[in-house]
Amino acid sequence: MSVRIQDFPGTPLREDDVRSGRVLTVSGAARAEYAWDLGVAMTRYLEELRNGRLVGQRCRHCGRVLFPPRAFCEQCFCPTTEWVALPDTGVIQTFAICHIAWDAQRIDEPKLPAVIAVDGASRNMGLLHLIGGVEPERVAVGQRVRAVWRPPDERQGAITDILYFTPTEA
Amino acid sequence: MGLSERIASGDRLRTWEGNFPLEHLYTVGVAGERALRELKDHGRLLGTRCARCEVTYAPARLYCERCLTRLDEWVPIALVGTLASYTMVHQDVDGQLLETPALVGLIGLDDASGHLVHRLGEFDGQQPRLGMKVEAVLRPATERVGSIVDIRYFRPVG
Amino acid sequence: MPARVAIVGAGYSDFRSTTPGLSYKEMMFEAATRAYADAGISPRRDAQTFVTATEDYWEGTSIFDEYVPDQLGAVLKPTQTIPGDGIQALLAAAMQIEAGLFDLAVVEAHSKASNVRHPERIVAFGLDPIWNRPLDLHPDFVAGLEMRRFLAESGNTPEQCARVVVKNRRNALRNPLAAYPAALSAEDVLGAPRHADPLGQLDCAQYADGGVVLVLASAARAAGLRQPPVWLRGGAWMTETSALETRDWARAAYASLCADRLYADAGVTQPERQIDVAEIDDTFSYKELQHLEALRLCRPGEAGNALTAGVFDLGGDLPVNPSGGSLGQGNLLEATGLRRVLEIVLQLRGEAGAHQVPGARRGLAMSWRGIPTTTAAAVVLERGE
Amino acid sequence: MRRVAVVGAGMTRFMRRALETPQELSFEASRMALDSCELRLADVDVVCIGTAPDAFDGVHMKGEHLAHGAGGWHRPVMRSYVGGGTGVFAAIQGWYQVASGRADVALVLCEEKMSSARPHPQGAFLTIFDNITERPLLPNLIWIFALEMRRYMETYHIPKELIAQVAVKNKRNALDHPCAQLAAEITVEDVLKSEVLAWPVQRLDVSPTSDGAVALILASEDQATRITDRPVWIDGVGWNVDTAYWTDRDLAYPMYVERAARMAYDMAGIRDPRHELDVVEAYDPFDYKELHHLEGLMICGRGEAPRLTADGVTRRDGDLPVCPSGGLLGVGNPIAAAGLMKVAEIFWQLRGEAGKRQVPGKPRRGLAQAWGDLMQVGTVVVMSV
Repeated sequence: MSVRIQDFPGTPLREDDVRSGRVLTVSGAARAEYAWDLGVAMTRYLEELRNGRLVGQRCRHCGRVLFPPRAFCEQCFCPTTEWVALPDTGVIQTFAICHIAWDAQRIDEPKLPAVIAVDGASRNMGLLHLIGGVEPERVAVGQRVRAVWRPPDERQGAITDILYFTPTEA
Repeated sequence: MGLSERIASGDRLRTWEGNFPLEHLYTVGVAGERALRELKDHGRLLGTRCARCEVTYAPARLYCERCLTRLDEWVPIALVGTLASYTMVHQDVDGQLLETPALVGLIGLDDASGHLVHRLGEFDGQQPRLGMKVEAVLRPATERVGSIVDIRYFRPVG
Repeated sequence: MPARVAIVGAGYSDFRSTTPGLSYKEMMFEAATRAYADAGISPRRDAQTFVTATEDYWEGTSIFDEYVPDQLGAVLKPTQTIPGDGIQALLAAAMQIEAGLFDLAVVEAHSKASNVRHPERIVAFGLDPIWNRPLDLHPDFVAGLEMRRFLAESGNTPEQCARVVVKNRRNALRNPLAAYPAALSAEDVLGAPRHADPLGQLDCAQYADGGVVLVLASAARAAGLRQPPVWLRGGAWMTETSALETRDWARAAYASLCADRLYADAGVTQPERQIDVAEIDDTFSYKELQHLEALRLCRPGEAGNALTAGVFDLGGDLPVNPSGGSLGQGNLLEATGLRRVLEIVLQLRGEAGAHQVPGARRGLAMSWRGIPTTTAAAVVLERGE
Repeated sequence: MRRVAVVGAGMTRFMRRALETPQELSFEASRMALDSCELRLADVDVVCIGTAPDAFDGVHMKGEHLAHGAGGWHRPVMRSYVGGGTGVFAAIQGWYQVASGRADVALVLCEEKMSSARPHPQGAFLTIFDNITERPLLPNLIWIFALEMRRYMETYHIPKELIAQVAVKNKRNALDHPCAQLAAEITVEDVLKSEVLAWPVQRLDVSPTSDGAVALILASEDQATRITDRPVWIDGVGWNVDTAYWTDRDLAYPMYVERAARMAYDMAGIRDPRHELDVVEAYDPFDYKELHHLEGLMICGRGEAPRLTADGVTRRDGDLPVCPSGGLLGVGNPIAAAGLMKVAEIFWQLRGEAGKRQVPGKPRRGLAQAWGDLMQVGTVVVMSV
C-alpha cells in the first residue's frame, strides 16, 4: 500500500441514501427463536430465585463456592456435588450509569448496571444486575447491597425476580 | 464421571425462550445495483463477463470468482432459458404444509453460464421436463421495485 | 510423510431427538468427561489447545465461543471456535500440532437442535439475501433441485435412494447411540409424504441433539497414552462456491475436489480398495450415493447398483455408514462430522459393538455442511500396528 | 517450525455504511492484497476467513457466504472465530495453516458489514450475553465496557482525563490514514464534554460501528522470499480465553491478554517487550482499552499505562508508538476487519510503507493485539523484518 495507493475502494452511503430508496435494498430477518433447555444447574437456580433465595455450588476439590451455580467446577474439571444457600446481599464491584437502551435509543431514567460480588460465594464471584432505590450519585464501588425481590406471586423463576439491588446503608 | 446430579422429574423440566431481536436491510451492492435497476427499468437482467475464464455471470458480479479480477464487460441477459431441474416444495419456510405446493425451477439462461433459481408458473397441469424452454414473466413496470422477485416466475415458452 | 497426529481419546453425549435434562454446557461437560477418561488425561494439566465447531444461529447466541471454555476445562488456555463442520475443527487442531505449537489438543462439537424453534428458518437465513431469499421458499428446494439433476445425470433412481434410508436406519438398530433406528422398507420411504419432490420426508435426516469430544496428540505424546493411537493419515476440506448460480448441481464437485486433496495427503491411490469402512454424508438419501461417486468409492453412475448389490451393507465389501449415518443417528448440525470421526475411531479400535466391521484398518469420514453450502471436509484414519 | 511471513496486504475504506455487499467488500480487500505482492489467485492454496457475529451482516454461516468474494472458489476455506479477537486470530489461523506445511500461500480475509443490522448494530450485542442470567436484564454492549472501565479507574486511581488522551492521540493519528472513518483533531476537553452513554463511557471514548474489509497474504519461507525481498516474518503468535463467568473475575486486569502475550513472546524470544518492540497496535475499541491492553501486554506495569501515554511514549513520534494507524477509535471498527487492519499496519510500518503514518527510526519489530468476547479473549501476533 499505502504509500502507492491513493484511492482505496469502498462507497460510503448516508442513512438517507438507504431510507429514501436512492440505492436499492432488500430487507430480511432470521426470525430466529429458541427454547433453551435450562439443565441441572439453571433449573435449580431459577427455582430458588422464585423462592426468593440465591444458591451456589461448592466444589469439593478446591473448596470454592461457585456462583452463578454450575454443574461443574471449571478450575478442577469435576462435577459439583453440593448446593449452598447464599444470602441475598453483596458488594458492588463496579457499576455504570447508562443512558441508552440495548438498541442504542436514549432513555430518560438512567439504568445502573453493576457487578455485585455475592456474600458467601468465593472471592469476586457474583452477578450482573441493576442497582435501584438510590440516586446515581450516591452509588459507590465497595458499597454493600441487598436484593429487592418482586412480590412472591409475581415471581416467574427468572433473574428478573430480583427487581434490583439497593444499598443497605443510606 | 459426568454430572453428579440429574433432573429426575419431568415436571421440573423447563426451557428459557429467546430470539435475535434484529432485522436487516441489505444494500444490493455495486453490481446488484446496476443489474436490478436494469430489471426494474427495462425488464431484463444484466450480466458481467470474464473473458479469461469464459464465464458470464447472471445476475452480474463485480468480480470473477474464479480468478478474482474486476469485471467491466456488461452484457444484457435475455430472460429465457432451459429447465435444468425442478422440484415441488410442500412446506413453507416455517415448516408448515402449503395448501398449494411451490414449483421451483433451475434455469440455465441462454445468455449466461450457470443457473438461476426461481419459481415456475403457468404450467397448468403440464408436467415440467428437463430441457424444456422457459421464459420469465415480469411484474408490470409500475410494480417493479428492483428485486429478483420483479420476475414473478418462469413459464413454458409457447 | 509419516502421520504426526493421532486421535487418542473420544467421548460423546448420547444422540437423541431431544435432551431436555441437560443444558448445552452440561452436554459438553459430559462428552468431554468421557473423552478425557478415555484418553486418560486431565484437561487442566495436559490439554494445551481447544477447538469448538459451531455457528451462532444454531446456538441462539452471538459470539458463542464466549461460552465454550469452562465446561471443557479450557479456562485461560488457547481456545478458538471454527464456525464450520467438526472435521474442519479437527483439522484446525491437527494443524496446530503439526506446526509444532502443541502436543495435546481437544476438539468439540455439539448440537442442541431441539432448542431451535424453526431450524428451516436458520437454514434459509444462510441463503443469499438478495438473489435467493426473496423467493421465500423452504430451503430444502435446493436438495430437491439437486436430487433430480443428480438422478438425471448419473442414472441412479429414487428407489435406490430409498434403499440408502433402509440400510442406514437398519444399521442404527445395532447402534445404541442412534436417535432414529427403524426397520423400514423401500416402499415405506417411497410412499412417505413428499417434501421437495423427488425428495420425500423420509429421505431427509432428522435433527438430533448430542455432543462429541475428541482428544488429539502428536506422535510423541500419543506414545505415552493409554489408548492405541488412531492415526490421522490424511485430511482435507474444500469449498466449491457460495453461489447457487455458479455451483455444480449434479455431481457434488466440492466432494470430488476434497477427495483429490484428501487422497493425495493420505497416499490413497485406489480408494475403492484401500478404504475398509466409510462414514460419509447422508443428510439426504441421494447425498450418500452422490458422495460415494464423488469420493470415487465406486464408479460414476454405479453407486445405486452397488448399493442394491449389498456392497455398502454392514457385511459388504465396503460398509458405508455402519453407525446409521445421519439418517439413522440424526443430523447433529456442526457436530455431524465429529460424530462420523467418532464412529471410525470406534471401528478402528474394534469397539463398535454390534455394528463392528471385522478387521477394519483404514476408514474414511466425510461431511458436508448442508444447505446452502458446497463445503466438505474429510479425513482418512488408520489403526496403529 | 516452518517460518511464515506476511507478504501482501489490502483494505477497503472503513465506512459507517457501505454500498458494497459483504462479498464485494471481501473482493476489494483480497484483490488489493494480491496486487500488492503481484500474485494471482491461482497462487493461493488456502483461504482463511475471519468475521464476527453473523447477526451483523445478517447471514447464517457468514464464512460460507463470503467465500467466493475472498478467492474461495474451489479452495479450502476455513473460518475462525474468537469474538472481537477474530481479526488478529485470522492471521494466526493463516500462520498455523502455513506453518503446519499444509499450505504455502494463504489468503487471510476479514470482513464486517455492521450497517445491515436494524434498528441498530448494537441490537446484535444483546445476544452476546448469557441467554438465561443476563439477557432478561436487557443489557447493551456499553454496559460491560463502562463496568470494566470504572473497575480499572478505581483500582488504580486513574482520572478520566488521562484516559481521554488515547482518544485524542488515535483520532489524530487517523488523520493520516486514507481509509479512516472518524479521524479528527480533538482535545481532552472535547472527550470529557461529549455525550455520556454509560458513565464513565462517553461518545468520544468509543469507536464507531463500521463496514469494511482487510486482507493479508501469508507465505512459507520459500515462497515468501520468491514473492518479495521484504517479507515481514511472524515471530510469535498467542491466544487465550478466560472463563465465561465474567462477573466472577476482577475486571481491573486482562489476564487473558497477558497469557496470550506470554505465549507469543516465548515463541519470539522476547523478554523485555517495552524495549524489544518498536511499534505496537494494541486493541482500542474504547480509549481505556488501549491502556488496559498495554498493561496486559506487559509493556508497563499494572495501572501505569496512563502515565506512559501522558509522557508521550505512545505517540507516533514517541519511544514506543502505539496505534500509529489511528486504531479503531480513528480508522473505524468493522470488528474482525479492524483487528486484521492492525496486523496490516504493523506490516506496512515494518516495511516502511506507512506513508504519512510511518513511525520514525526504521522499526524492526512490532506487535498487533486484539481482544474479544465477554472481557475474555486475547490474541497477539509479533512480527519482524
